[in-house]
Amino acid sequence: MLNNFVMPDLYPAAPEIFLLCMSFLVLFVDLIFGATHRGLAALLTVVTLLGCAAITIVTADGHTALTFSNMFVDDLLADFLKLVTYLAVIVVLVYSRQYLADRGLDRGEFYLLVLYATLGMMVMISAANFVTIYLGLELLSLSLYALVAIDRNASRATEAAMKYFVLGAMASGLLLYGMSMIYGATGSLEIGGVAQAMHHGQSDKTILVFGLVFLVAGVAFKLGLVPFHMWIPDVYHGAPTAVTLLIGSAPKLAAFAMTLRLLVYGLFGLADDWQKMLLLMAVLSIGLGNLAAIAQTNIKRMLAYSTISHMGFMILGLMSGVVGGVVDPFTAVNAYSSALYYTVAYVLMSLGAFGMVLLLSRAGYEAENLDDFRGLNQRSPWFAAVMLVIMFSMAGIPFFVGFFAKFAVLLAAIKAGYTVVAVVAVMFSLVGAFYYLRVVKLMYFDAPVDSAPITAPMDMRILLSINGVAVAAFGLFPDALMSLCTTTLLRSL
Amino acid sequence: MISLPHYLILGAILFSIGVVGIFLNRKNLIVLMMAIELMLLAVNLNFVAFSHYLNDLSGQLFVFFILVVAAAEAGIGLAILVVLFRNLSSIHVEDLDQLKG
Amino acid sequence: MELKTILFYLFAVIMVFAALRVVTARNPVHAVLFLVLAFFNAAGLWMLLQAEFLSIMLVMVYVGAVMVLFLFVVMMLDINIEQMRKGFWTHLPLGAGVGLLMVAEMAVVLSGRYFGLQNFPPQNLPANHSNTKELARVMFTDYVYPFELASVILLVAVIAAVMLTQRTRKDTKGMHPNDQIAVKRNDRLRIVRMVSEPPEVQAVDAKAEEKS
Amino acid sequence: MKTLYLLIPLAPLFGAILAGLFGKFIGRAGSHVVTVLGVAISFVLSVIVWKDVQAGHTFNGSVYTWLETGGLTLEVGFLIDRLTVMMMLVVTFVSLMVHIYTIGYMADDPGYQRFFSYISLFTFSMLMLVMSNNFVQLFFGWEAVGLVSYLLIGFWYTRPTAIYANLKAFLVNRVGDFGFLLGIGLIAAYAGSLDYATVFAKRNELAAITETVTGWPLITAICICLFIGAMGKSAQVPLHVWLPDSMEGPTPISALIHAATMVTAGIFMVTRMSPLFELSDTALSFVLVIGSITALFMGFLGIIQNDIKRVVAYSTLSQLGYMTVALGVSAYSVAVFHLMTHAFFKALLFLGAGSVIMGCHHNQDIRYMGGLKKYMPITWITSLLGSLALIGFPFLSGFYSKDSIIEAVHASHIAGSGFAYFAVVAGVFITAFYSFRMYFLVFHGNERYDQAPPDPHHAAHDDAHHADAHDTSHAKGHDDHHEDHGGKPHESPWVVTLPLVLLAIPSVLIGFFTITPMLFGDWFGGAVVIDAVKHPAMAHMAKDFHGASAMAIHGMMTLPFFLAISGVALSWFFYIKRPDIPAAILKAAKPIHTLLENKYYFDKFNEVVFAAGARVIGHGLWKVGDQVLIDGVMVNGTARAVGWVASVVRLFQSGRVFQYAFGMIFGVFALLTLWFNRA
Repeated sequence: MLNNFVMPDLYPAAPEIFLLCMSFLVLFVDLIFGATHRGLAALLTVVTLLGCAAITIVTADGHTALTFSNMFVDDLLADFLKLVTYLAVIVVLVYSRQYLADRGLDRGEFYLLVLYATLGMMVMISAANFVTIYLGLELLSLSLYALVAIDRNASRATEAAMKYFVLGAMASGLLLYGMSMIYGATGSLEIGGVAQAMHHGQSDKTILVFGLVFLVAGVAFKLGLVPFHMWIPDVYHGAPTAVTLLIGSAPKLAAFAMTLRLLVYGLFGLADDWQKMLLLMAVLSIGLGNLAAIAQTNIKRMLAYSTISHMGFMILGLMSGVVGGVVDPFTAVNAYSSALYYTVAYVLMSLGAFGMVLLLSRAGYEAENLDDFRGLNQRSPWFAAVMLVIMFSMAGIPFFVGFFAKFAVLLAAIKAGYTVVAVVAVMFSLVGAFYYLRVVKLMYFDAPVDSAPITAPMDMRILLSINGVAVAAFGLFPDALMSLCTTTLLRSL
Repeated sequence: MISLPHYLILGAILFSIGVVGIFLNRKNLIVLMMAIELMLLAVNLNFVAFSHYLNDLSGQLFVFFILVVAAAEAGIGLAILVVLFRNLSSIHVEDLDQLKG
Repeated sequence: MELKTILFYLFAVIMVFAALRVVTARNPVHAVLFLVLAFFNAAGLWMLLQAEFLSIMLVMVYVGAVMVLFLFVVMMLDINIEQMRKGFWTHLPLGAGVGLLMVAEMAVVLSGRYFGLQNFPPQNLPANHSNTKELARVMFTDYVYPFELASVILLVAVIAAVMLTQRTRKDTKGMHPNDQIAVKRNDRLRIVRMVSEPPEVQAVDAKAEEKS
Repeated sequence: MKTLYLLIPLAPLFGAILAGLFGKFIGRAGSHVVTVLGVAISFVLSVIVWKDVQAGHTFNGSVYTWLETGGLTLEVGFLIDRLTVMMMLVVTFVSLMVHIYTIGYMADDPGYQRFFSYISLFTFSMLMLVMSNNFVQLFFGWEAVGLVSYLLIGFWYTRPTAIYANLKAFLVNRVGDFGFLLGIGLIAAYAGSLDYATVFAKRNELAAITETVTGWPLITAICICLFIGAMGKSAQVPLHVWLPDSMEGPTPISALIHAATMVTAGIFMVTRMSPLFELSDTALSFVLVIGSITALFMGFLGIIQNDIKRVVAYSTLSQLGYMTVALGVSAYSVAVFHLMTHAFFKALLFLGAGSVIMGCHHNQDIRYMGGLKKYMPITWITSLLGSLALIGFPFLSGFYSKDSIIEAVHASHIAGSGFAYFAVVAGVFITAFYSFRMYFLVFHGNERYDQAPPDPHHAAHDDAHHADAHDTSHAKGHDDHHEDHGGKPHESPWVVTLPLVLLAIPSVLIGFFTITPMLFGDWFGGAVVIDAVKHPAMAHMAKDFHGASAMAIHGMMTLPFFLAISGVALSWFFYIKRPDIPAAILKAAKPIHTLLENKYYFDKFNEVVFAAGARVIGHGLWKVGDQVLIDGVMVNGTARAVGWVASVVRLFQSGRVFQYAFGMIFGVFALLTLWFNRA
């Protein structure tokens, strides 16, 4: 009976396999040399990610390959998102090395969990089946729960971990309930199968929409859209900054992929419904995120609320793909690529912003209040300029990458006929620009309260500088990234 | 004659009990985690029922993986709970209030 | 009424009751035990749905391992039961109201109006059909990728649980021979070169002391 | 030629980068040399381009493509026509003067290099704004000049009200930007392009569309949205409140940014958009009414200010109102003409005020000046010329532009033009009154500089005593000033007076020489579009125009001239004559007493009705309209409301897990209910 078993094609999944094998190496190396050679696990992790990047680039041929019985998809979108993910995680590791060492958290477990979280993201990005989406999501989430609590003696961190865990588990319950309904209605767990069943119109729309609501709720939790956003401020605030940096960056790419795979690839037939649901949540997110951020004094919390509003903006792109039930490939690709562009731009800015928080922190001191940025210009003009660029970009001031991201998304929304929504979004983002500019004001116009010299290691300084320059450079030359996003989606949809 | 809707409504009831348990429970984090287990059980019931009536095994396989993940999740959740108890000497839900605003 | 119908209602009623008790029980230990009861009944229902393997697994793995872990933690943590239920009844009406509303809304959708029953005839597999074998065949062929992922998830759970809860005891008197051998003179002894203090400094110090 | 165009904005940018990033290495002298050189290069090149454009070589093309997305192309491009080149000349010339002036004004400041870097950066942004051939670049320039302005207002921000004032300026400009962005968005959505030429080519199609959401004609919606942007940047009522506050910044930027260039960006933009505005009478009337309110009422506010810079600031507001009025009656070329003359004489007045402030050891209160004429001769004479130009004294530049505006309003029949005519004519009197009130108080009359102003007040108005606690060397530098505080006023160094003289020349002459080609010749060519049938004001004026000298001579017999003269006379009477006249009257012989008394009564009447009345109106407007209504309710009210909403939103983040869970469940069931009620 097993004679008809065909060995699955492992080639498209080579990066995942490589990462998993290397993770065992890291595990053993840490076990044996962990006590004596502390940096070894970190080094190996970075090497692993670089290796993955190399493999991804080598194996990327622009064709869509399905393997493992159609559970795993390797298309250009997956390759692109994975590459950005590796890059983001490497940046996270470099930024957080000193921070972790100062706090005694640079144990092998940190690097292992980061690797497994990365694997989870990769699985989500390449998922073509509800089962793999769920498993990838859980692999990522479980690693993150543990990472948030990695500083066992910090009560705020453990509280954040507990909240994250409870709400995350509940959200995956909602997601699963939705999946079960869709499975019941279409008889398939495969994303392609679901789309096909719906295309043939053999499933009842009511049940599908019923499942869709739960599915969207699960997705919205991962993205942090109102009213599923409550975990974000508390977790960003409570977690060690290095972990906040991780949570705030790369997983957004995976969440984007999950949203795209589930809703666009799978449930495109219900686009009219989920677009409206997302629309509602996007507007709420943009409004609440920007308003609540104004009242914050803790920069991690402020950035958390800004994340909520940024994800709302990103969703504006995703919900503009189908206009009035009519599918126009040009509009759709344009809308989804604007969302992709927004996500990548956001990850870039988020890395820089939390990187700055890490830069100013040192042993025994967390620079997480807005006041810690006072007078940064006098302490370090260069890094004040880097922060200025990032804040301006987040505020959507031309001509930084954040401006083009907002511009592309809003343009897509206007083209889809959501003019009023775009206007509301712009209005809130203008209000929101206030809290970004407040940071700039603190840095440039106020006297420093903390005059300790910045002691970050050179590799972090260089990378953070590159990060800041990239935010500005992608603003000056946005066409390259934009056309990359468009091409990626054109060849993957 | 028991049909699919019977199972689905039973699942819905179980799911609702789990959900209500999460926000009704303001004292004990362990009970909260058990409410999550109930939600997952409801989902599993749905999948098994669908799998049976659709005559399709993939639903049962999904349940298998959900059980594995739920076990792992329970492990990590209880570990976090233990760490939290060491820090706060309490597992009252209401004592988780350092992070707000 | 055939036996299967009776069994369904029996299991269903006990399960719902047990589930309700899970969220309302005063004592967390009771809550865990009621959850175990709910799982047993769920296993019974799955038997009715001819998912024998999952049914057994639910009892053996889930009840046998996971629930025991819950019990273990409940008993390990010293919890004041009296305080646990305080304020419960004040929130109950709201909770019950919302819960009933949810059930009603979901039941309306799921009540069969939309699932045409002709699409789902009751399935009766032959007596010699092996659910376990079928599952195994699919699991190790089509589902090999999720299977591997599941193993990674368990690994993560192990690493995370160990990382979070393992404590090195501070009062152990064990020694590491390797460290003892590897020790060098410089690790233990520091020679500080100092200029002997001239007498006038001492005099000044003495004066300062007198003043104070 | 294309390289030349590129070089014009890039030269100041280069200077800004050098001074900003390498200020420490190249030193103070190095910084001002590179930036002045950069701006000088761009001025010289602008002159060359001007010659070239005079010869008929205009240019419209893109230089670099930013991004192509969703069928829209964003690019950097230049549109060089006569309007552009005139703006380029004004911007680079005034900027050059300000750069030179700054060398003297900021001599002791620790942020010397930074300041030069900012003003050069500003020059770059402003040039990008005026040279743009598309809306995106226009918006870029728009935001960039706003940003630099923000940085420069905050250059010395150490005061307790800093956050509040910052928030105010910020929110007000957000409102304007919001309207502007909305207008651009509408254009992008309906015209499918952001290129001026393409949009203008489609203007008739656009005019036929009705906006779906509001039911307005699209073109009116677009124009009003764009004009709201102009209202923010050009400080029109009710978005004007940020401009007086911006006087907290150093004086050179008040001259450059808040008088001559940035605040006129709105005027420039509307002129550039004249093909669109011409299609909507509603929008033009809106422009007209807003402009006339600004012109009249901001003048009233100028009467009661005692801070020398604030007087000039309110006069700027009023003059911006005049320009807007000109736009409203489709006299775009007149508006731009006034923009140009105003740029020169207002920059002159501001720099003169700055010189006075320096001469008086950083005192800004005009009640404690007086008699400065003999101490600061150059400042005195140039300020007098500037003031005369401002009030529209015949033959001076302000006369031509202001009189043309009044004529244009008179000739217009658009809705609101009656009120506008009253406003601009009455404005002449008020302008004359407050300008010469300041002039007399500062340069004539008793010397009051030794009546040391009370300290707290002094600190609040002193724009150079920003001595930050954290910068000791700087604080020391200004301590010297404190010591010789009672000392006599002194004339400023040559780097300060030279720009005054250089600016005084165009303030006096430029109107006379350019009115004929600019208003009635073919100067603006195709840059300005007027629908001569619907809006015949310009044509009317051209008919009555018989040359610059004839206009000036004729001007001496018209109502505005007499109003201006009586304004000057009245202020002379109150602030120079009156302090000693009562005593003289009492001692005077009985026979002539009646006559004198009659005169006195006349003047008394004058005082009560005009001056006191005006002062009361001004004060009332300032207290009720400006401070309570606009500042208190609209601006601060909005700020408070935002703060309040933010704090309420925070309450939802209670920290309680069960409430979070409830929120999620609520979300799911809200969605479910919504969708099943729809289905």
